[in-house]
Amino acid sequence: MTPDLRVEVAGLSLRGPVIAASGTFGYGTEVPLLERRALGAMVSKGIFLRARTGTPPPRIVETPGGMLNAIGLQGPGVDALIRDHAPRWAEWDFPVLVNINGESPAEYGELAARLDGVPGVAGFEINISCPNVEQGGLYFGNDPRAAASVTETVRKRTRLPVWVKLTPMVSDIGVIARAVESAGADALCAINTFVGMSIDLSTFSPRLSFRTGGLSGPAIRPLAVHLAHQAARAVRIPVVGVGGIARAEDALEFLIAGCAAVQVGTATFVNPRTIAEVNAGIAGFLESKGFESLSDLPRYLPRD
Amino acid sequence: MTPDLRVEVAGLSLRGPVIAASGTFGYGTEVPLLERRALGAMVSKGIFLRARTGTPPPRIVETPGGMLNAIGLQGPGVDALIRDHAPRWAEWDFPVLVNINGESPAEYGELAARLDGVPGVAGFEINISCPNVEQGGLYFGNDPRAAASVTETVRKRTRLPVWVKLTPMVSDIGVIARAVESAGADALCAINTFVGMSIDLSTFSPRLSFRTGGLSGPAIRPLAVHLAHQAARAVRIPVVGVGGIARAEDALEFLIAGCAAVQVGTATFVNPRTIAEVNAGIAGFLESKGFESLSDLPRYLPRD
Amino acid sequence: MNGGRPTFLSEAAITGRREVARGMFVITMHAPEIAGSVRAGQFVNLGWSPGPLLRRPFSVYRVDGEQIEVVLKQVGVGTAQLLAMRAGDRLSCLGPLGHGFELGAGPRSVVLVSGGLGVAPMPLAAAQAAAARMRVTWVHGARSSADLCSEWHGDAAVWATDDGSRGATGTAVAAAPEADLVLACGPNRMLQAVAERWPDAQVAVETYMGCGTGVCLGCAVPLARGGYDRACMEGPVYRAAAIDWSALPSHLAYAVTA
Amino acid sequence: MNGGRPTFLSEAAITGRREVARGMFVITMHAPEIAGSVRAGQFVNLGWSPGPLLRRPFSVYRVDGEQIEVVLKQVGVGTAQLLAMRAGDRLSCLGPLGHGFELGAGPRSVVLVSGGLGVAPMPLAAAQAAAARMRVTWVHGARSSADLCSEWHGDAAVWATDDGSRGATGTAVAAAPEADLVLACGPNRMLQAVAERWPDAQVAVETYMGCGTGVCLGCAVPLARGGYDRACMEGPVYRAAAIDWSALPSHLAYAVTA
Ligand SMILES: Cc1cc2nc3c(=O)[nH]c(=O)nc-3n(C[C@H](O)[C@H](O)[C@H](O)COP(=O)(O)OP(=O)(O)OC[C@H]3O[C@@H](n4cnc5c(N)ncnc54)[C@H](O)[C@@H]3O)c2cc1C
Ligand SMILES: Cc1cc2nc3c(=O)[nH]c(=O)nc-3n(C[C@H](O)[C@H](O)[C@H](O)COP(=O)(O)OP(=O)(O)OC[C@H]3O[C@@H](n4cnc5c(N)ncnc54)[C@H](O)[C@@H]3O)c2cc1C
Ligand SMILES: Cc1cc2nc3c(=O)[nH]c(=O)nc-3n(C[C@H](O)[C@H](O)[C@H](O)COP(=O)(O)O)c2cc1C
Ligand SMILES: Cc1cc2nc3c(=O)[nH]c(=O)nc-3n(C[C@H](O)[C@H](O)[C@H](O)COP(=O)(O)O)c2cc1C
Ligand code: FES
Ligand code: FES
Repeated sequence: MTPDLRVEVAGLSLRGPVIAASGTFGYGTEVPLLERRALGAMVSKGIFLRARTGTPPPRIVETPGGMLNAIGLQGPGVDALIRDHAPRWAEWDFPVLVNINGESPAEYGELAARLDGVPGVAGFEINISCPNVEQGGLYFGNDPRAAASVTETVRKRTRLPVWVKLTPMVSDIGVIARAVESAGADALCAINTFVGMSIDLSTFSPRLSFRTGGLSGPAIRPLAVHLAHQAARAVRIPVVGVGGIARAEDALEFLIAGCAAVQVGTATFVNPRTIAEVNAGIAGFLESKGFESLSDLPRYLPRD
Repeated sequence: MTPDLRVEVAGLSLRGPVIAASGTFGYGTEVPLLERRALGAMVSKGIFLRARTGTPPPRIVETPGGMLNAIGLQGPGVDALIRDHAPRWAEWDFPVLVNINGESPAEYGELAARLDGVPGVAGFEINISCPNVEQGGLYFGNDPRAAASVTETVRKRTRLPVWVKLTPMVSDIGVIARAVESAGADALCAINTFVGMSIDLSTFSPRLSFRTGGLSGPAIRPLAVHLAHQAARAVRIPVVGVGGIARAEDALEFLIAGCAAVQVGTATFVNPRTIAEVNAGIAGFLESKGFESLSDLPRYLPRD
Repeated sequence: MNGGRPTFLSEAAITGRREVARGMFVITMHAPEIAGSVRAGQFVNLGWSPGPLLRRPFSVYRVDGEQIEVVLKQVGVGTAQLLAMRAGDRLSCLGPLGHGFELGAGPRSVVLVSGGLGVAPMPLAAAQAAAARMRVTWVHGARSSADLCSEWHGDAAVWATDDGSRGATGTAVAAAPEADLVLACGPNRMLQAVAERWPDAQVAVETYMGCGTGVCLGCAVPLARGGYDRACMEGPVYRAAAIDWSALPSHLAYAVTA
Repeated sequence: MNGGRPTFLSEAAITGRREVARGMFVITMHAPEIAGSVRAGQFVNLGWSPGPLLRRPFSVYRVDGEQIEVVLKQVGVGTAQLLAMRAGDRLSCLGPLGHGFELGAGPRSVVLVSGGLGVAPMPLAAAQAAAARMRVTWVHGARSSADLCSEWHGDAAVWATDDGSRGATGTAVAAAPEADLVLACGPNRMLQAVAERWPDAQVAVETYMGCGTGVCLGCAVPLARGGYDRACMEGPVYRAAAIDWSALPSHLAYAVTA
């Protein structure tokens, strides 16, 4: 018997625990060979209120077991999203969350308000790895107060589920996790990319035009498992694990470490069928161990 | 003509910029096939005042492009170090720094005092990635005040060069870098390992007996280059780059990004000749570009 | 889905290899679906294990029954590994990707201008233009005679070398005759010269790529009208004048002379 | 330097492969310096590119002129890649590493007890014991007849299988006769049984390894007297009673039955 992979994450019922990560699936319409029925949910490419051009090339660099990206949140802005993409999402049989971004808490709030009630939008993932322009460009995600303030502002403007995506560049992720939990987050996603740099020996300067980029891919997996686990230990709301998942075994590490679900990003670039394969592999693992459902999976989650 | 690779790092004259990283060379006596003449300097395995047994196995796990280790700073304690190892170092033609560790600033200070003046000990590298037992186990390296306090205490007990090895698990490495610079550090090393975790699917628990371990190897290189660069931008004292160096090209990334020298760790496990090859490769690169010495290498170091 | 056209993912066995210029090799692999549907200028994204994380994009050079061919030189780790493979080894082959050259119905003559590895899409372009009953002029340049691709296709050939060791001394662009349609591929510097001479030429550019399938936005091509689009979806073939050449970084691998 | 004995790092070409039990293969490679100096129970640390980051340790199975042999099964990515290689492919081979078996001058008879892949150091042990003019009894166990290594060396052989399909039903330890000297290798559970029957037996253990050369302290072996030492330097061969078996994690790969 096929094990039951359904999972409830903060008000959203997912048919499986594997979610497409923001920025690695576009708006869900372009991935070739995608088996949509394997998707538990999808998080859209990060969006701002207004359209953004993005950063000049080069935007990506391969690194050992990973890649750096500096796309600069290129995107059409919220109006085009509502017009061009949400209507298609409304027809799909899995929830689509919108990854929202801003330069001030008010901008995040405004975005949520604009998208609240739009058919096809099932919830929000707040990307707090953005610089807070009002506070001199410090990242929201590094500062428990700023992170909580963004969360609270969004929370007030929508009834849809609000997930907060944490940055890994902190000394204690538990502090931020608890701050956004108290501010009303329904779930956490851990983690976004790590900041990295790569130098071009022929120009004696960074390879990326933006100089730094976010590191993703298998290289960061052990760090992501640790951080997702630390976040899960710190809070009562569900945690969605993200970072370097390419195989079912990788996803199972996050699930055992206390995550309710997982997201797959970079691996989709390499193998467009990754999500379907991870999903099937999780089912196969549960079956081989005699578990009837994902909820039977033993978790390693000593509480803080 | 062979380019001049000599470099002065905070009072120590090194014949080349490539240094053996702490914990990956033991006490310098055991690496097979080692060409010692390629070593700019060596940092000994981390030492505490008293002997330590270390953590039970498993202590290491391979990960994509990297490895996790939790050795637990196994070591013989300072007396055995002075008796068994320092006399041999005194005969070598390159400086050996001792990586010092403690559970309180006083312990670090005591260690430095015991080792100050011992022939063979050329300087100290303070490992601040240790839990501060007096402060409820928070890491010294995450807290600018604790990091400064350790540095200051050590500074007062020795006239030898004091290098401080930074942890990457902070939201702004520049803050810690400036704090330890003000507290009297002669140089910084960036960075130590990142905390990670790996789950064993057959036991549903962490693979490492210590549960978490430090991630090292090529996987972390882009993160280490970024952090070393950030540290170098924040201070006036030299920064030694560490993390994922396996080839001359990797070392050159750190040097161009503003480092005065580099350390090689994990790569030695894979190829015991790495340091000699990196050193020769740097010389070859400088020569191919027509530079007569390492100091001619263009640096990418916009000041903060 | 790739703008509505089908994309295939298959394990393609390597079936052969031949050297076509100094250090430049054609690798043949068995990929029947792609062979049956690829258009000149489209590319495949190749992956293998153990190997680098990301796939490597290569133009389809030629189609031969159920085989497709790619041409490459060793420029980095990925190409070194590809060139170390032997017949029977398998590559994961994703494609055809991107928009190829538009031959249209109007033009009666076409000139294919390539520099160095920029020859990559040209044999297939020559075959498809010939099938559309155009007169094909093959123009190919390289640093020196030994670097010229020894294979050519079409009704006439023009050669150019930097050192004059074969054909015209100078660039392929300078040596090329006029025609109804110009298709070009090569180093960006060369393509910029194409853009100056023939704003309406179709050029195949290269960029770093993350996915090759339109989702990562890593392959940004700066457009003359402002903004970026994706080399892997809207490209890699563009109208020469549509590109903001000053903002497009130079990639080295395609070019023997870059 | 490895406790004073020389260590070599060389590119060893694979020269052959043969199957010696179900899924168990011997790989032969050309490594003359190691062939000339290795002692039974020592190991080599193999690396290759592209491949995993860390080297993989393997006991030297046999020496044949300038060739050394290792025996393995596919248990993970590294062993899968090794088994996919072909004659002519090159491995980076570091060794000989660790301390091997001590045959000494006293003993007149030796019994070599192995379970599953624990057979790995035994052919070389048999050859070196024979050269020391000992009488060699080969005792080898596995799950089932098809899993027994088909090659054996010595004056007499004893077989044991869990299912009784060949030789004694039960473990190799139970089936082994007495002798002056006992050398054993296999899953930790088996070695623990060896320690109970023969505290003075020499056993070859396995641990995860980072470097294989004594510098990382990753290969900690818990000792009965407290503390840890290094499988790659002081080991991998120990007096059976010297190990704190309850604290030594079980590694699976060596054991068909573990
Ligand atoms: C649409 C397209 C078609 C191409 N067709 C061909 C072809 O037919 N023949 C051919 O030889 N080359 C072609 N290239 C370039 C080819 O993809 C690169 O040379 C190759 O990826 C280099 O890989 P590497 O691992 O050897 O080099 P490395 O430098 O080790 O690669 C590191 C990273 O940089 C990327 N990269 C390096 N050089 C280039 C480059 N010039 N362009 C794009 N990405 C690069 C790699 O894909 C990889 O992600 C094409 C590129 C594109 C975008
Ligand atoms: C001294 C010594 C001698 C050995 N001799 C042999 C031999 O002759 N034949 C043989 O088949 N195997 C031998 N092994 C075990 C062999 O090294 C592992 O089976 C092999 O490393 C597994 O690699 P993998 O990539 O296939 O497995 P993976 O599980 O993918 O490896 C992941 C990591 O775990 C390590 N690892 C996995 N399993 C083991 C294990 N059982 N022991 C130690 N490390 C492990 C790997 O080295 C690697 O670092 C020996 C081990 C040691 C320590
Ligand atoms: C090209 C690219 C673009 C991304 N864009 C976004 C984004 O817009 N918003 C966001 O929150 N995360 C973004 N991410 C981060 C991913 O969603 C994910 O957190 C990260 O890549 C780690 O997962 P992975 O290793 O599976 O890719 C992006 C990642 C990549 C590689
Ligand atoms: C097995 C192992 C042991 C280490 N022990 C120490 C130590 O005792 N003290 C210390 O400051 N760093 C220690 N490190 C960290 C390294 O010195 C280095 O900072 C880190 O591994 C990153 O460099 P690499 O990627 O080149 O290994 C250790 C690293 C490894 C892999
Ligand atoms: S390569 Fe990813 S969008 Fe083009
Ligand atoms: S494997 Fe590194 S010390 Fe033994």
